[in-house]
Amino acid sequence: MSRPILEAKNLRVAFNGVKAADGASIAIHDGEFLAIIGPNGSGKTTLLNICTGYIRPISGSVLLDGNDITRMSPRAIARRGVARAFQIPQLFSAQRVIDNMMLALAAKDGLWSAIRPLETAERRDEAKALLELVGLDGDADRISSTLPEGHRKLLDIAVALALKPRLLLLDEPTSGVSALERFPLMEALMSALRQRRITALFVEHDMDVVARYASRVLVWNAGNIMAEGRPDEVFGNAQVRERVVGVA
Amino acid sequence: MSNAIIPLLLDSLASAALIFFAAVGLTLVFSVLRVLNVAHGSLYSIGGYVAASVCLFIASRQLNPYLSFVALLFSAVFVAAILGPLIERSLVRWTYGKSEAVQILITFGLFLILEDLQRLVFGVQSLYEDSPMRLLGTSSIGGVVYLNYQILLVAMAVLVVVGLRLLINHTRLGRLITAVVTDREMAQSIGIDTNRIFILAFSLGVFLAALGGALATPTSGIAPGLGADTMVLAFAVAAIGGLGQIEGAAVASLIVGFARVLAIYLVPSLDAVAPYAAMLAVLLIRPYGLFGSVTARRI
Amino acid sequence: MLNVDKVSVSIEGVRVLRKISCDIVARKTTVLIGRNGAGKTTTLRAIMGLIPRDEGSIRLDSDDLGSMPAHTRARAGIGYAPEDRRLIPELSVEENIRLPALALNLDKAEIARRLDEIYMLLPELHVMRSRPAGGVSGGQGKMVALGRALTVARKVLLLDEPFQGLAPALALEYARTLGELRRHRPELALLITESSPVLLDRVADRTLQIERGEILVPSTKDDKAHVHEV
Amino acid sequence: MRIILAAAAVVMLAALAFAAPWLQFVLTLAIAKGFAALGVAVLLRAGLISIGHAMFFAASAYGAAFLARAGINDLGLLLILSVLVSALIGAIAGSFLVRYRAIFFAMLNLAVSMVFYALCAKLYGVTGGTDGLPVPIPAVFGTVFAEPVFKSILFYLSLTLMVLVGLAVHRYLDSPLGHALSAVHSNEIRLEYLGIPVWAVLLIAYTISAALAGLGGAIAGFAIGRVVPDFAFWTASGHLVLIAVLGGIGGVPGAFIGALFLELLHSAAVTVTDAWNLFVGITLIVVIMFMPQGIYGLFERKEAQSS
Repeated sequence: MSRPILEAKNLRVAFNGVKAADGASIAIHDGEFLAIIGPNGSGKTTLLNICTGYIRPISGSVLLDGNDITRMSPRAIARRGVARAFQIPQLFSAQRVIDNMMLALAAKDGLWSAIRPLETAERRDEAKALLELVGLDGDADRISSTLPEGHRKLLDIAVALALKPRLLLLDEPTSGVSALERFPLMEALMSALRQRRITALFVEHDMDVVARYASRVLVWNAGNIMAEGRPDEVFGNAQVRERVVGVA
Repeated sequence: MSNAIIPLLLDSLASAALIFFAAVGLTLVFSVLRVLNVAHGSLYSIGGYVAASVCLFIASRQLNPYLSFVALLFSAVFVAAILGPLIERSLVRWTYGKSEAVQILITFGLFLILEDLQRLVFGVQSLYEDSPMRLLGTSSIGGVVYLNYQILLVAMAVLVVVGLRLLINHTRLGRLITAVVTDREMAQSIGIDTNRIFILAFSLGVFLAALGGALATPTSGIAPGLGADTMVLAFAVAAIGGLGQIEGAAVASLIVGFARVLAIYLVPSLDAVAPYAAMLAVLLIRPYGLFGSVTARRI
Repeated sequence: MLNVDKVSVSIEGVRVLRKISCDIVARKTTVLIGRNGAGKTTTLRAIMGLIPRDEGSIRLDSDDLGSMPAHTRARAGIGYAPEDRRLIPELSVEENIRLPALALNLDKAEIARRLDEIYMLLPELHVMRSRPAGGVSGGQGKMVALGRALTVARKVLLLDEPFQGLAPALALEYARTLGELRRHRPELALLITESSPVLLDRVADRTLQIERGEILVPSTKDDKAHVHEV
Repeated sequence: MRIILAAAAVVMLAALAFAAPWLQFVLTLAIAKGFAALGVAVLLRAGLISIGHAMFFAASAYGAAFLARAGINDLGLLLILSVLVSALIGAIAGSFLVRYRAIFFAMLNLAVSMVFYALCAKLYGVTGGTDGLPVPIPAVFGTVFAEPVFKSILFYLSLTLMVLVGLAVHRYLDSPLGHALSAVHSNEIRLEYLGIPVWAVLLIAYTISAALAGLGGAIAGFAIGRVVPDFAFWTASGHLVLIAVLGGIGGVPGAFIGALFLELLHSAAVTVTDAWNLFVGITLIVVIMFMPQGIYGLFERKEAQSS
């Protein structure tokens, strides 16, 4: 297997006495689509927070391409090619949808390049293309706070893609997206990832999505890895079925 | 040595008590209503004007001078009973849930209005009536003479801190206030009449401000411009203590009072700088004040 | 019992509810199903008076709730557990549950009676009653919020996405509790919102579907089909 | 359409001052305050409300007074240097103030400005105490004019600067940097995750806003001929915020419209009533409650309807 892009080693984190990570290590390899599943409150979002520098672990380290990024800011990590989409969409809610996209594109170009207007023809086209990918091209000129929850989620993902990352972290990409739109969204996302050679890690609750799209699954429970492997292996695990997937 | 220190301490305490009265209402109103009332200083000075006017009236009619103590208290009650509900319902209520900029501007507009109204009603002369202070006379500790009125101020301040804490922690009203402070919408949906709580809390804030102004008049008199000066001082104290923190305001008052008196003793020209310098120093180290805290945003 | 008639609501100029009408009936558990952003939470908030309506009326029995301020809902006997719990972290679990009783100025005996009832339904709350509410986990917090809503709910109980964010095991537990509640308080009218109807199969007496701010009137067959699809 | 309107307004101002020279002083002062209010409005875009910008206004005027005393007496040079002084103070103060938000930002700006105010008022030997310092009439390209002529030159220079600086600020606000500034108000977390340093975005904005306030202060100092500590008092800062909001923070012209409106109204009202602030307070409250876009918003709305 190739060298991991991102590696988190021996992480320890606790909140209010609840252990979100207890000495576990994870690694994401080039070209993977790694799913992290696990019961609520088991610390999956915290894991993403640590990998992006939003919070610091008590101990342990995070490596990007072998370089230590544990104490870096989200900004510095973002500039190194790691983008993130959030569980609760993080948008510029007072701005138009297209402005959200163009600002992300401008951030990638470097804000200081010139005192040129934000909106240039090529930037607008590029933004439109990405919006089309997630099916929001019709909403380009709407104020983003007026989008329904599911669409805000899609915009959040499109903004992360606009950064042209090497590694994309997705926090429950399909939550808030209707059952009907879920699979088309995932198809579009997967083709974008493949086309742009983006490696991705995603936290997900919808087991159908995980089973269909993940190249590898990691089950996170009480701050530790409970199981790991291909989707069919993991879902075959009795313990996982009982504790995480839930037997109906 | 002690000859220098004891008066310094006493002066600091008395100064702190007056500063505390200026700030405690501001911080209380902020904690319940989440509105920083820029007109708070004007309510302080209105309390002062009303109290001074009544005390002057008592003196001019040669009524029982001890009535002026009652007058101090009732001026504050009077101002709070009229202006509290009026201002909360007509202006402050409109700003709930709006941005800080809007809240600051609306109350700044109120400040401009109240300052001019004061000039129209009470004129531009300063008022001074110190009979309550003279009545209590002086005492001496170890040869140091001090005003009994200063002790009264300190006692009143302590009474207010303890009283507010008891109110909030040990009464039904206090529990309801806590609920409103934590989460307005939740408070409403479990049956709390939040509007009533807001009026009560705002009026209590006005009362404390007006009481501060009333208690201060016998020591320093009152003149136009006091509202603006008090406002920044109250800001400084509330910020040092942590906005919304009552005990914080008390501790901050002590710090500012001490800093001020120390400046008067050492570098008299810098006494006006002291409170703000203290505020800057504290906020640079602890941005949310000594007792304040901020919760991280969940993402 | 609770009648919502042609209610429309806008948030920041955007219509979120369009003339929705529904009846929440005593002795029945009504489930309001719809995807995120369809207007489920807004419906509950409109019933609670937490959000202004553009038009329409909301009545409890014969009282018009629409003209009354939000806090009167609790006195009328409507309990509400919001999706995000909203407890007071520095107060204990029990104090949080008692809070509505204080707001309604109930007498001591009545408070004790209601507390007993809640502890019987939710024994785990009794175990952690003296812990600060800020220290309980998300799932436990949902139970506390349910308990607090029950202190109020004499007639109607509104639960906003009770299963959202619960691990499957805990969700099953919560569903069992709702079953218990139905047995002990048969007269109660329950309105539950949910986006994934899997767990509600066993508690729902009737389902309403909400889509883009409108309540659809599905045939029984469609309704079932939707339930089983997911 | 909007450009024609703005050009017409500028020409009208120039003509007005020409036809009624007694208005020149009022208009110069209005433009000066307009610059300072524009500085406040820039920060308001990021949701930051500064109740301390009068400090930069005052600092620049004091700077001009000190520089004049030190022997520099060229108008252009004095303007440039005093604006640089306030920009420098802004960069220094800003470097720690931009860490704070909301009410804390407002209060810290207030605290800094009040320390400045108290020092100006108390350090009699340096600042002349409450009497302040004179700002003498400087030379313009080597020529010292009589006072009325100088005041006219100052007015037309201010008017020109209003157009030029206004355009530059407009350009800045429309650039990615300007959009990032508004985005700070919406969602800082997302900005950080885009790799954009929020502190740098804010520090640039803060320095620009201090320089704008400084430009206004220098002009006001020359127009009045004196600088006093009250330039920096917190109520003066409050008035700057008031002007910014009154005019409407949506666009550059708003600040100047707000300042002109208020100054003209002031000079009209003082002849009738003493209770000027009472009137301003009520106006402010009415504008905020019923015209949240400010006066400038009225123009924008009209345009939206006509197009």
